[in-house]
Amino acid sequence: MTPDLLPSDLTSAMLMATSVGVLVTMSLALVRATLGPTVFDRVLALNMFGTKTVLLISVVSFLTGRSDFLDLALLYSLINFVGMVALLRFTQYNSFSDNVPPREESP
Amino acid sequence: MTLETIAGLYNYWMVIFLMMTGFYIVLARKNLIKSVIGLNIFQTSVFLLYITMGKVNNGTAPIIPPAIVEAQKSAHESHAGAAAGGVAEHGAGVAEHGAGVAEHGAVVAEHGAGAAEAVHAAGDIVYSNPLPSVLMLTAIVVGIATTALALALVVRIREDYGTVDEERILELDRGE
Amino acid sequence: MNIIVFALLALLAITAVAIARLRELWAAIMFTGIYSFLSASWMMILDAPDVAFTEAAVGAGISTVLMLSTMALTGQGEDIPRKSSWMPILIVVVTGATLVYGTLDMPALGAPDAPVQLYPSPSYVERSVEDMHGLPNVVTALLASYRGYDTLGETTVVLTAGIAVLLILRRDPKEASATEPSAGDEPA
Amino acid sequence: MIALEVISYCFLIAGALFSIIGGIGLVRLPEFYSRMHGGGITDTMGAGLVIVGLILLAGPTLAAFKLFVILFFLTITTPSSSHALAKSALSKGLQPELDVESEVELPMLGEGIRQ
Amino acid sequence: MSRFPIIRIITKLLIPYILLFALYVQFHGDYGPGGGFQAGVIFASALILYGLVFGLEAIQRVAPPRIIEKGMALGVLVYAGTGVLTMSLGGQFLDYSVLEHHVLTQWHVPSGQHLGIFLVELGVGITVASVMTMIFYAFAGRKHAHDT
Repeated sequence: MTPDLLPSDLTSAMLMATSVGVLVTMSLALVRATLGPTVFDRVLALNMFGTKTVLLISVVSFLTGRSDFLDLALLYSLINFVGMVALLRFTQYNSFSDNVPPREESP
Repeated sequence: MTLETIAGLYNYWMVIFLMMTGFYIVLARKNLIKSVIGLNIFQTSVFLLYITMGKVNNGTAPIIPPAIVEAQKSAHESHAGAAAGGVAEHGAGVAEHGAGVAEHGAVVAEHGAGAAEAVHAAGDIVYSNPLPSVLMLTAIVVGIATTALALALVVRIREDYGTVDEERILELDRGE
Repeated sequence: MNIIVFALLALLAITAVAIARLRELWAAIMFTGIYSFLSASWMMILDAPDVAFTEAAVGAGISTVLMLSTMALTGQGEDIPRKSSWMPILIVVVTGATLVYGTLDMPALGAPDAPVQLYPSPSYVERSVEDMHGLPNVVTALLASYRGYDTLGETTVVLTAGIAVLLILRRDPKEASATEPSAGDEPA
Repeated sequence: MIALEVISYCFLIAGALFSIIGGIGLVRLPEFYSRMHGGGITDTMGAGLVIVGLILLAGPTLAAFKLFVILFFLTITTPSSSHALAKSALSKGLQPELDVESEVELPMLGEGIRQ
Repeated sequence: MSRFPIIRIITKLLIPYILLFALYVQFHGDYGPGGGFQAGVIFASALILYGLVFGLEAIQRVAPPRIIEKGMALGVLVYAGTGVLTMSLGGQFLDYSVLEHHVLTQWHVPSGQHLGIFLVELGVGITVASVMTMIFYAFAGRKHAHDT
C-alpha cells in the first residue's frame, strides 16, 4: 500500500473507535433481534442493523484507504429498504395481491 | 497449538463452524424451507472459504486505484511525447512551431518523470488474488437461481402433499 | 483491524446459531438477511468488494423476498425438530472435527507463498495491466475476458434455472380454469 | 486542515456515542413503542453524525459526494420504514403499555403477536 | 400497501435512483466494484420493490412478462453473439482483441478488450435482471395454497 492511501495514525485511531462503537451497537441490535418478543421488535432491530452495517462499511473503507468502495455502502442503504418493505408487506398482508384481506386480527 | 497457528487458521475454523451449522440445520430440521435456509448458510460458508484463501497479508482489493491507473497511462504517453520532443529539438532552428512543440515535449517529459515515480510506488502495492472472487461472484448468482428452483419445488410439494414437513411427506409416500 | 474482524466473526457465529435454534421460520428468514450482511462485511475486509457487492444485493434483497413469498404460499409452519436430536449433533461434530484436523496442513491466512497465490505466474493482476490497456478492475477483466467461457456457462445456468422455475410454477390462470379437472399438473 | 480533522473526530465520536446510547435503549426499554426511540436515535443522530464526520474527513472528493448520497438515502428511508413499522404494529393491535393502571382491558395485546 | 402512503411516496422517490445506480454499476463496473451480475440483481431489486409496494398488476404493466421472458434469452444471445462476432472477424470464440477499433476511444472504450468486456457484461446484466424479475413474477403470481 502506498502511504498516501492510508489515513494518518490519529485518524485511523478515531475511525477504529467509531467502528468499535458501531460494532457494539450492532451486537445490541442482535440481542434485541434474538430476544424478540414481538415480530415488530425484531424488524426494528433488523432495520437498525442494516443502518449500522452501512456505517461500518463506510468507516472500514476509510480505514483501509479505499474510499472508492463507498458504492457498497450505497448499495446497502438501498437494499436494506427493499428488505424492510418486503418484511412489512408480509407482516401486514402475508401475500402479494392487494385483494387478499389482511390477516384477521385477534378478536 | 501455538498462538501463531490460531492466528493463521482461525478463518478456516470459522468457515467450518458456519458450514457445520448449516449442515446441522439440514439434518435436524424437518421443515423444507428451513432446510433451504441451512443450505444457504452452507453455501455462504463455501464462498467465505474461497475468499479467505485469496487474501494476502497487507494486500488490497484487486482494483487498481484510479490515481495509479492515470499515472500508468500518462507514463505510456509521456514516453511517446518525450521522443517527439527530442526530434523537435533536433530541428529547433527550423520554425517557432518546432520550439513550441519542444517546450511541450519538455513539460510532458517532466510530467513523465513524476508519473514514473508513481508507477514505481504502484509496484509496491500487493493485490489480493482476484481468481477466488471471480469464481464466487458467479457462484452467488447461480446460487440464488438454484435456491429459487428449490423454493419452487417446495411450493409445488406443499400444493400436492399439503405439508412441508419432511417426515410427513415420507409417510404419505409410503402410505400410497 | 483485527478487533473489527473478530467482532464480526463473533456476530456471524451468533447469527448462525440463532438461525439454527429459532423455531419461527419468519424470524429465521430475517436472520438470514443479517447473516448475509455480516458475511458481506467480512468479504469486504478480505479484499473482495465485488463479491461483497453481489452477496449484499442478493442475500438481503432477493433472497429474503423469495423466501418470504414461499412462506406466504406454504403457510407459516412451526419448525419442529426431529425426535432423535443427538444423532445430527454427533454427525456434525465428527465431520467438523475431521475438517479441523484437515486444516492443520493448510496454508495460513494471508500467507504470500500459499499455492493459490503462486500458481498463475505472472499473476492475473500483472498480466491484465498489459493485456487490458489499463482496465482498473481486474475482477471484471478476469470474469469477462480470461474466464469468458466459464461466465458464459454460468449465465446459461442462471437462464436454465429461471426457465425451470417458470416451468414448475407458472400456470396461465385462464388455461388452468378451462382445463381444470384434466390438467396434468394435478396430483395423481 | 487540522481544525477540520479535529471537528470530524468530534462528529465521529459523538456519532458512535449516540449509536451506543440508542442501542442500549433498544435493549433496555420496556416495550416496543419506547424501543422505537432507541432505534430512532441511532438511525438519525448516530448515522448522520458519523457520515458528516466522514464527509469532513474526505474533503471535496467523489467520496464525499457518495457519502452525501448515502446520507440522503438513510435520511429518507429509515424514518419512513420506522413510521410504517409503528403503523403496522398499531394496526395489528399492539397497544402501547402505559405506566398508568388501565381500567379498560387491552384485548388485542397478546395472541398472534407475542411469539 | 395502500395503507402506507409514506412508503408509496418514498418508493416512487427511490426507484429512479436504484435504477440509476444499477446502470452505474453496470457501466462503471470496469472501473470500480461491480459488473453485470451485480447490476442485474440491483435492477431486478428495483422492479421487485415496485411490485411489493404497488402490486403485481402494476409492475407487470411496467415490465410485461412477455418482454422480460425474451430478455432472459436475449442476454445469453448477446453474450454468445459477441463470441460469434469475434469468430466472424477472424479471431477465436470470445477473443476480444479482434474488436480493436478507433471509433469509441472518446467514450472510455479505448480498446477491443474494453468493448468485448462491455458487451459481455451487458449480456450478463440483461439475463440476470430478467431471470430474477421473472422468478419474482412466478412466485408472486402463484395463488395461495390455502385457497385451493
